Amino acid sequence: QPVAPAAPTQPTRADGRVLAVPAARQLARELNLDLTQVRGSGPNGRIRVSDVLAHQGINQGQAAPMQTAPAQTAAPAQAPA
Amino acid sequence: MTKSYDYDVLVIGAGPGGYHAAIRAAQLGLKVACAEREKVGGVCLNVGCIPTKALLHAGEQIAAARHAADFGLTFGEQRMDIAKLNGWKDGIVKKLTGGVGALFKANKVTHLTGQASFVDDHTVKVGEQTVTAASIIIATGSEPAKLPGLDVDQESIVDSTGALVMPDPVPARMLCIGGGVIGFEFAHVYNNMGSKVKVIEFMPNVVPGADADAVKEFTKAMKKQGIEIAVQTKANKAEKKADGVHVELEDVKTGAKTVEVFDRVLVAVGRRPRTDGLNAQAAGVTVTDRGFIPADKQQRTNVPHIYSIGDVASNPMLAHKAMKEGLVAAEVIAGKPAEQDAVAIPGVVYTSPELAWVGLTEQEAKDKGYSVKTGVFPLSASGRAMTLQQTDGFVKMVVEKDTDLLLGVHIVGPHASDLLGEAGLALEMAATASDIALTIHAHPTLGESVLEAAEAVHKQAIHIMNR
Amino acid sequence: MTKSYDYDVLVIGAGPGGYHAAIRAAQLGLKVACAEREKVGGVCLNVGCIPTKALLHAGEQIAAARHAADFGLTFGEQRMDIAKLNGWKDGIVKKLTGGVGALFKANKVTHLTGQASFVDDHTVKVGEQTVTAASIIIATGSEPAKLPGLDVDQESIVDSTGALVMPDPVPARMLCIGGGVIGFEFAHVYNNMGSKVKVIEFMPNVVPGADADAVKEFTKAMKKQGIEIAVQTKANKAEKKADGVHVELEDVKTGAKTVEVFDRVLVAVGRRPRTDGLNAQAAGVTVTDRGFIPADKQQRTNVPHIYSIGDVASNPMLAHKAMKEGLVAAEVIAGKPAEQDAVAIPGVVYTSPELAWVGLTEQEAKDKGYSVKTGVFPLSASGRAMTLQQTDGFVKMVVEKDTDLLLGVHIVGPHASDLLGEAGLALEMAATASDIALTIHAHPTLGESVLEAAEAVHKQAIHIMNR
Ligand SMILES: Cc1cc2nc3c(=O)[nH]c(=O)nc-3n(C[C@H](O)[C@H](O)[C@H](O)COP(=O)(O)OP(=O)(O)OC[C@H]3O[C@@H](n4cnc5c(N)ncnc54)[C@H](O)[C@@H]3O)c2cc1C
Ligand SMILES: Cc1cc2nc3c(=O)[nH]c(=O)nc-3n(C[C@H](O)[C@H](O)[C@H](O)COP(=O)(O)OP(=O)(O)OC[C@H]3O[C@@H](n4cnc5c(N)ncnc54)[C@H](O)[C@@H]3O)c2cc1C
Repeated sequence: QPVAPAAPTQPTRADGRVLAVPAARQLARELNLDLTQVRGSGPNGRIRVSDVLAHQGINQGQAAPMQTAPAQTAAPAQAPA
Repeated sequence: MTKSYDYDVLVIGAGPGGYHAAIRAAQLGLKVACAEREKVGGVCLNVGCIPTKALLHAGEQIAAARHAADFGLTFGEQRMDIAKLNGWKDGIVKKLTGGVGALFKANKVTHLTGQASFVDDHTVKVGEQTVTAASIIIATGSEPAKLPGLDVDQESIVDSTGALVMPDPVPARMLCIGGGVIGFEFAHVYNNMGSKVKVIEFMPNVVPGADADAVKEFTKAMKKQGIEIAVQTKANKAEKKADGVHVELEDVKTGAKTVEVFDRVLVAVGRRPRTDGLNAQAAGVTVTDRGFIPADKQQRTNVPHIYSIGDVASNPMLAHKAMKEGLVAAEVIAGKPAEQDAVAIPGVVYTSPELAWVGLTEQEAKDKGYSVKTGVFPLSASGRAMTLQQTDGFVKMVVEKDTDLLLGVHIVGPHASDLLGEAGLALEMAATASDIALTIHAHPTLGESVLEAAEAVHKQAIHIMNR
Repeated sequence: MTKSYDYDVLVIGAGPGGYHAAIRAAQLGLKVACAEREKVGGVCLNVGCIPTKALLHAGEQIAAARHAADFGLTFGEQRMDIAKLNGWKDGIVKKLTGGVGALFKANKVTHLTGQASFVDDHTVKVGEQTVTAASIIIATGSEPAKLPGLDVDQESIVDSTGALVMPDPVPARMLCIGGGVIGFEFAHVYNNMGSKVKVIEFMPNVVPGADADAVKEFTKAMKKQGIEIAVQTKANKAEKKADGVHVELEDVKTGAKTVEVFDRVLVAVGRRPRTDGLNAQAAGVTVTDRGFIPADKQQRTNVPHIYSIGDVASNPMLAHKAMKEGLVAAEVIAGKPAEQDAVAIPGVVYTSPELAWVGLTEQEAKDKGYSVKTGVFPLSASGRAMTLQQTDGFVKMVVEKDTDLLLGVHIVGPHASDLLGEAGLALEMAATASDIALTIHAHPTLGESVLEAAEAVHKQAIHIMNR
């Protein structure tokens, strides 16, 4: 059962863990960014690369279409081969 | 659901698609019946996925015993009791199909025995009784395609079902017509059992759908084990004579014909959807020319309360696709927002090494317009593979250049199918190669080769030079 | 980097931590030297991860040959050539350490041979020469802890290094002191080679760090294979006599003492960080009472340009942790924003079945204040496990109740370490149980049991009843 995605909240958790994928954590370090300031768009406020870029106001057009690309890859699986 | 039907859901066919649908629908509180004319478990449990894997395992143990000499373990005379082998395999099948029967009971799914045939869009005749249902799921699966000129007698000329019964003695010369997944799995089994095996394939490449590099690596491994492979070759006809089956083979490019003699011939040239006796037209359900009953992302056919799942719905004809679609159909009927939205459906040839993949091949990715980078890590550089005595193969990763987004993973090697778990989840989670490269993988494992392939994408693999 | 040093980076120790650091630093364009007083590859390649896995594989093949009778494959007299076994194992080690040497050359890492000893915080004596470096990485690893009263002679009383040389004949009675990962891996090897094996553990539970349910399932499987396990038991002293080593065992609860006789005794009671002869104080580097050289998330010691990685830095003493930390240190030195930020470090006992886990145990999660739900899927319900003849074990998933967030995965079963790839990535990606449950897993694979455990968390597994 899909769990209803929690509203994007500050992903600060009791144990101090920030829910972010490894590449987003790496990017945040490169940008010298505190991940607790970033709104995560995933379940439980999980932060992805696109969220970090959005927080920085970086245009996601060419360089990092992290969210649109999966939709593109979804297409082939649907088409009967 | 409306009270006037016997059942909330009637599932037709108790293969992996059907039994998943039936059990999930029951879990969600619906009143469910499942009609099956043969045995619960369908092709998959009875004459497909499971018995082939049992025979493959047995064959691999024979090979393993031979390779044990490398580390000093040798055996005296080896004996294979073929009757026991077939019995062991059948025992596993019986245990699993019995398990499905028990799960039906425990979940209160009514099991109806007999041929199902539509009377109208809510009414189905099953054997002698007639039942009605608010929603109906068609899960009638598929059957082996036939090849003109080669009549299957399940003795010397067999389809996959006949090939599952290992003859005693094992055939000395075996021909597999069709170099797809099924053809190669049987080729591998018979080769390990001692047959001299030849695989022929009409197309220029074997295992259609898999990545070209992976197929090359796989083919190399199969040939190394003594399996002969001829592509762009077809079988025109067969004649049974005293010394064996005489098969006329034709080189598709030159048209040159030769006759070769085999003790057993397997016809494995694909499968076709199965709708015989279903009388789908009585329900107004569309059946395509090729026999498929197409469905949308919620598995609905053109008749909204009738669903189609698994092999009968579409390619690829794979059990895990059928299972997923079964769950989706059941959940949609129960009012849940389910959808068959898989990014990728994995494929596996369970030989040794295995060939396993999920997502786009390099060529598919390019064809779709992706700018692609790849990373390859050979198992010859894996410590774990060495300790397992299985260093043939590699992990290849296909990644979008600018975004680092993972597009596909292609593996030739031991336990490749187990490594697909990570690859499949990565694709579904829209992971990047960096996500995989930054994740600690236990040492020493085959999974480290997945990590290293991701590092290789960035020219940063540790155990190979990155060029 | 400043021109006045011989090297940008000097790595002390060429174990997995050290050689990863050296190669990554070189990949990033730095001038690197790596000092090693024994053999490149460290404990891991020479006397740790790799040779144990080689022996485990050999032992498992003996067991597999026995189980082949189930499907009709029997063998005449079986012979084990112990010299060949040891040679095969050594060959793999040589190939891998040779590989590391070749990678050093290809990456232009200078390999310095000899004991490294700090002169000051930028200067190190290596053997007879003295070198300077802008940054220094300490990767000196660990060594077996000693047990008073049991003097290791590497013949009848051995540590893990001695146990790696299989004696001929194989010892009839073997005692493993310490029921941790190393103790059980050797117990499993010797048991399969024909020894009667007993494992004793001081604590109430074996394999500390693993989930209690998983340990229970694992222990059951080990006992079933004939390994005797005694917890809350310690070895006080040993006396070598003509008929074997007489070991005084003490029941920790009652204080009752007994003497038992063994042909070989393995002392595997933990490992301690190794800093002998390093003269760390000359560089002003802090060494703790227990001998560790602690580091922060960037692997820096108290002296900012000196780094510490791997076993010498902290527990858990595992090769993949050392590797990760090596990469982090190298990248930090190269000015990259790397960090040891792993959510979880996997652990594996490479027996058959394997015990493998990543993330929090159920108890750890509760102790941390999580509200927890779990899902368990037994391999006895897995078709793939049946075809592999290995149905002992399960997959257990620990999940946060309200958020469905995955906290830990605990697996007992064949190829469990390969399944960790998915589990580890899931934890790093902050995946939920639903993410796993909604991902198609190939059929028939062991990975389906991971999927089913995730479904079981939601009481929706298909192949078991969900209570
Ligand atoms: C040799 C072999 C090996 C395979 N190995 C694998 C593998 O390793 N992995 C994998 O993913 N896939 C494998 N497959 C494919 C897999 O078996 C199928 O994809 C899968 O069984 C499809 O499931 P299904 O539920 O759609 O249909 P089926 O399994 O075909 O089940 C359909 C059921 O419906 C019943 N039925 C049909 N019509 C009616 C009717 N009118 N009334 C009542 N009952 C009816 C049939 O008797 C049958 O039991 C293999 C196939 C073969 C032949
Ligand atoms: C029997 C056994 C099995 C194991 N199995 C596994 C397993 O399956 N998986 C796993 O993850 N871990 C396993 N481990 C643990 C693993 O081996 C260690 O965690 C790993 O080797 C640590 O790597 P390292 O680089 O920190 O140090 P080490 O591998 O200990 O390497 C340190 C190197 O530094 C050198 N050195 C030390 N001091 C000096 C000096 N002053 N000057 C020059 N050189 C010096 C040493 O000679 C050594 O080569 C096992 C360990 C043992 C003993």
